[in-house]
Amino acid sequence: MENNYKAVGLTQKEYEKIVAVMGREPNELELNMYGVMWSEHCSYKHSRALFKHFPTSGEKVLQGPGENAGIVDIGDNLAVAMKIESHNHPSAIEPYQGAATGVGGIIRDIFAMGARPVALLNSLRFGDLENSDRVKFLLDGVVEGIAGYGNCMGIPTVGGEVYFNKSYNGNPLVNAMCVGIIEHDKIHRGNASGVGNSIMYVGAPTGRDGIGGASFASVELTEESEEKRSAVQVGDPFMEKLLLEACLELLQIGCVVGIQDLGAAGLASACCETATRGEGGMEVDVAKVPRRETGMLPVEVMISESQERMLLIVEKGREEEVNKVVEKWGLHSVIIGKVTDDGFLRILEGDQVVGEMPAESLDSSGAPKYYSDYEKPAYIEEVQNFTSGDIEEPKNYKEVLTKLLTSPNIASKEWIYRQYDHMVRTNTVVKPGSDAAVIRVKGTEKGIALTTDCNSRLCYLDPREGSKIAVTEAARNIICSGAKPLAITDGLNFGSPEKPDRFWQFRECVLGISEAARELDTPVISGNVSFYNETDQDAIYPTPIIGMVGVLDDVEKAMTMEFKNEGDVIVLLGHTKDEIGGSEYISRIHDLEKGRIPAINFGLEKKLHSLILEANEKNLLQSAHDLSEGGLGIGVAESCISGKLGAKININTDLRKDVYLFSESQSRFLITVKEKDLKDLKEMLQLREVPYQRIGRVEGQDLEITINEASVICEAVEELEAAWRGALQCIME
Amino acid sequence: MKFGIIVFPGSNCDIDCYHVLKEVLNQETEYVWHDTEDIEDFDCIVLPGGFSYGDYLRCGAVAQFSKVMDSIKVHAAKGKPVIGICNGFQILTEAGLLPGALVRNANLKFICDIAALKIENTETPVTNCYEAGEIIHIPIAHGEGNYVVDEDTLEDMKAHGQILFTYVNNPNGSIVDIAGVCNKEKNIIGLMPHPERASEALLGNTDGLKFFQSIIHHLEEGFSNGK
Amino acid sequence: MKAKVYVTLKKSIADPQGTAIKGALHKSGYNNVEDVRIGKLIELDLGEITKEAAEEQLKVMCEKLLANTVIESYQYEII
Amino acid sequence: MKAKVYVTLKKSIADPQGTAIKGALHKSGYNNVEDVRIGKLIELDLGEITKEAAEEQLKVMCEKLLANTVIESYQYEII
Ligand SMILES: Nc1ncnc2c1ncn2[C@@H]1O[C@H](COP(=O)(O)OP(=O)(O)O)[C@@H](O)[C@H]1O
Ligand SMILES: [Mg+2]
Repeated sequence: MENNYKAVGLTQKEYEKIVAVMGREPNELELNMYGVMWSEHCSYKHSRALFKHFPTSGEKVLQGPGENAGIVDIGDNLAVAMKIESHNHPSAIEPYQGAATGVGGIIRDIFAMGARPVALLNSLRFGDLENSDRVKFLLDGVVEGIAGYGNCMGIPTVGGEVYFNKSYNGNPLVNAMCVGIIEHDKIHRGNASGVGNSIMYVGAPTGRDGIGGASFASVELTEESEEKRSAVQVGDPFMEKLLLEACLELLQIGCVVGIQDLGAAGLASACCETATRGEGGMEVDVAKVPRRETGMLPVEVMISESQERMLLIVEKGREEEVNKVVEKWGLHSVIIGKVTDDGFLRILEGDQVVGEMPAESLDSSGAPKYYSDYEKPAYIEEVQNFTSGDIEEPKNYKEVLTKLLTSPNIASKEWIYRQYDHMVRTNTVVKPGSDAAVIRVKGTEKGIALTTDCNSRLCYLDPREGSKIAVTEAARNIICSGAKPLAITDGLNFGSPEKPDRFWQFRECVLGISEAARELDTPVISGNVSFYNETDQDAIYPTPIIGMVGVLDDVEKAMTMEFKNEGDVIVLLGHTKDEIGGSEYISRIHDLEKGRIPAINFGLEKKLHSLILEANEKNLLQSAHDLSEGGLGIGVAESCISGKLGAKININTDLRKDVYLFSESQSRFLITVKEKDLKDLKEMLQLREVPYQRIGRVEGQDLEITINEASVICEAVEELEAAWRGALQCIME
Repeated sequence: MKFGIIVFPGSNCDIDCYHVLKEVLNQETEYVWHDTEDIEDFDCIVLPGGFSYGDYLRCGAVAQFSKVMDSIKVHAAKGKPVIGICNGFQILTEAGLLPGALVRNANLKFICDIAALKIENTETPVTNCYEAGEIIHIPIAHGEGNYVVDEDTLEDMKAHGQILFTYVNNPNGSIVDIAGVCNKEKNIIGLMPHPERASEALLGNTDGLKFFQSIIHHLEEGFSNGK
Repeated sequence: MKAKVYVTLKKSIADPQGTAIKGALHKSGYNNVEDVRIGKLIELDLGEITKEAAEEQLKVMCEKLLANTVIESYQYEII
Repeated sequence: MKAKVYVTLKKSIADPQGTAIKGALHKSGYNNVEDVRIGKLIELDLGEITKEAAEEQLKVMCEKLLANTVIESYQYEII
């Protein structure tokens, strides 16, 4: 037996720990349950120790990390539940189903809290799109999978991001985020409370899905079973829609004391988590679990990752009420066990006990916790060795601008979000294509703003500062929509935590996020970690994706980035510096991924945020756009294109022209204001000592940029639009 | 006036239609579960968008067998309006209540966008508040909105003014740009675009409002005529 | 009794999916491919019924559910 | 040379579509139906090539394009 621990992915030390807590050797079922529960994915054994750095509480936080989703107050007895989750490895094998089931999983996390899912976002990373058919295949399948699931559920996919970089050639990233709305007093948790209460199973029957690979001890399994196991899970959004409606209806009638989705590690995880959050123990009979396949072993039933299943803890004697609701939705529910308080998770098959483990020892409180070694990688010094003097100033700025606009990282993502139903539920006030999406909350005047952000190139060059930028960029996007940033859900995607250089990146990112989240008062209320995103050759760039939500008290005041009216004055807030290190400009045009990344000054950043919110409150702003990839040059072009209006920009600067135009200096916003409001705005700016520059006017049908009296760019917006809008589609078709 | 919105397992624009009829237009509106038999009470039945029965096999294929469909046939036979939007349109064609069929978009992708539509016939329960030839902008969101019908039927439809909406820029490959049609009696209407998504200024556009106002107008007329 | 049902688009109906696959095959060098049409294969296990009963059921199932006869044709086979 | 390719989900892979259709058939009174699985039927016209060439092409086409071998199996038939 003891040789099997390796097969389930455990170390000898870990095995010894199991023997110690059990006071005996585990049997095969038990060993496998420890294997999956103590896997990185379930136990966060390499990352947990660092989470103490995150600010996780605050006046508005109703539920921090540790539950299925985090919950933050938006006032009026309403709250937002949110979470992000990765499905990277499944999507690399089967992009459609991998991405689809990723969406399915994150939706379940939200309604398991009792919240009605109202919006989806997705953050995607792929390899070099322009030069790889495999990457195109992956992008195509992933987008179709997300669309297939989200559209069928009737939950709008309102935003997200997608970046391409060769570091993702072998490891695409697919992170899905879901947001739900819930009343304060309707929050449910995954608690198995009340000794004697029933454990009920609802949803799809269990098959051998997602069982396989290294974490499974195969020694004593029958051959038939081996052959039938499939690592690929197939999503059934229709089943999930029924499950969603049935569960939300059930939670209204009050017979459900706890609810938990079956995600990673299936029943094993759901049972032990709800048990430890509740009375401490649970008894389940695998023979009662509905199955899709014959001949399944108890262990297969326990760790199967079949989709679209939920576990309910139901008040004893009210099971019939559950059945009634569930059957109305065409589903079945069965009692598979009961709540106990002896601290054990006991697995039965009929009347025979087939496994018995201290519940606490299985879940993350009992799992090992590692303090991995970390070491600053050698590349860091090397890549920082760059100054703008190392590259030649381009001669043809029109060419440069066009080449940037057609970069898959900057080009319009319409080819993607056109496949997502982003309008269903008739709440989408700001659709994909602006900075943050805004959805209204029916029955109130409120809106919520949503975004995901992470520039992983910056995180590669400097993980600490890069992840601060990810957080502030997310906040800037929220601010540009007129909303106040509230909270974060983070999707941390990294290489192997067992390699000191990778773990250093991870640690730096956690510290960077923590600092920025504290500065901006946006606590981290949920998140996900995905390690081992690497191949033999290389790891992905560190990719700490920040999902952020903000609130608008008056959704009518939602702002967008497009230029609105001929004659409006264009004002640039913040300082533009010689900061092209790590920029899209030097990457796309000069093929360099190096340099010191832009610095961030939270003092200025916060000043700008409150200024913009206040100016918008006073109806002084016509548009607002944050400057990120591609700097001012791209920022202005985007606002022109989306507004179908031209602009005349006139700048005087000591910086080299390309540096000024494409620097990615932080803490900058591009705003427009009506001439008549300019005076009021200036007063506000001066009073608050906010650096600003009037740089031009919305005018005509061309984008004209003049620097130090010399015309640099003069191009029809229509032309720019054609390049920008068509680029992704052109690559894909 | 009383509107009934049919809820099939997998419907998801039911709440959107309800919202517009009830909250925006203050009409008496109720959800009707798919196995309901008695719908006598309702003046107008709406089959909303979504993915009834997951749209498995074919869109709308399974929903046509719901119990309520028999009652809807009776309701329609009395000349009362039945409106199918998106998935509702697909269900009506599958059930044989409207001619033709909806197949996959020509580009094989789901399309969510705003489509410009031309009003082709203003003498119907859903278009009487529009101007003839008026161009309106209405969201679309479908993977299978490519309308097909055989030549003879098409000619017949044209002759009877059964084509109600056409796309200005055909997004999905529909024959003669068809976006919405009706039966010969003009009381069963199906369209792929979602007027309920374009009925509030906050959402950017109110071109869809007249669609619902037309129905209300039609019903009121009918009643004042003593029908 | 087991059965297979084959549902194909009628000739007169365009098959964009088939056309797309034909295009992909040409791109992969199979220029000889002249036509591709995509249909459905539905495998049914009808339980313990007679061949006659199966025959009868299949016909109705196809007409009513498995095929949309406005655009599709069907064939079935009992095995 | 014409060919038919049958692509079906592997046994171990869930078929939500098939399950939903089975449900619909039950509701229509066909309670005897024990299982439904939905696959694809791909009809190809390979032009003027030999049977051997066709055989060879089909194998590669199926592996690379027509079936997703991670979750599907295929069979083909030359006619
Ligand atoms: N994968 C995606 N899914 C949905 N919307 C997306 C996706 N990628 C980008 N978008 C949308 O496209 C717009 C531009 O994205 P991006 O350039 O990342 O914005 P920003 O730089 O302001 O963060 C945003 O509205 C975003 O939500
Ligand atoms: Mg932005």
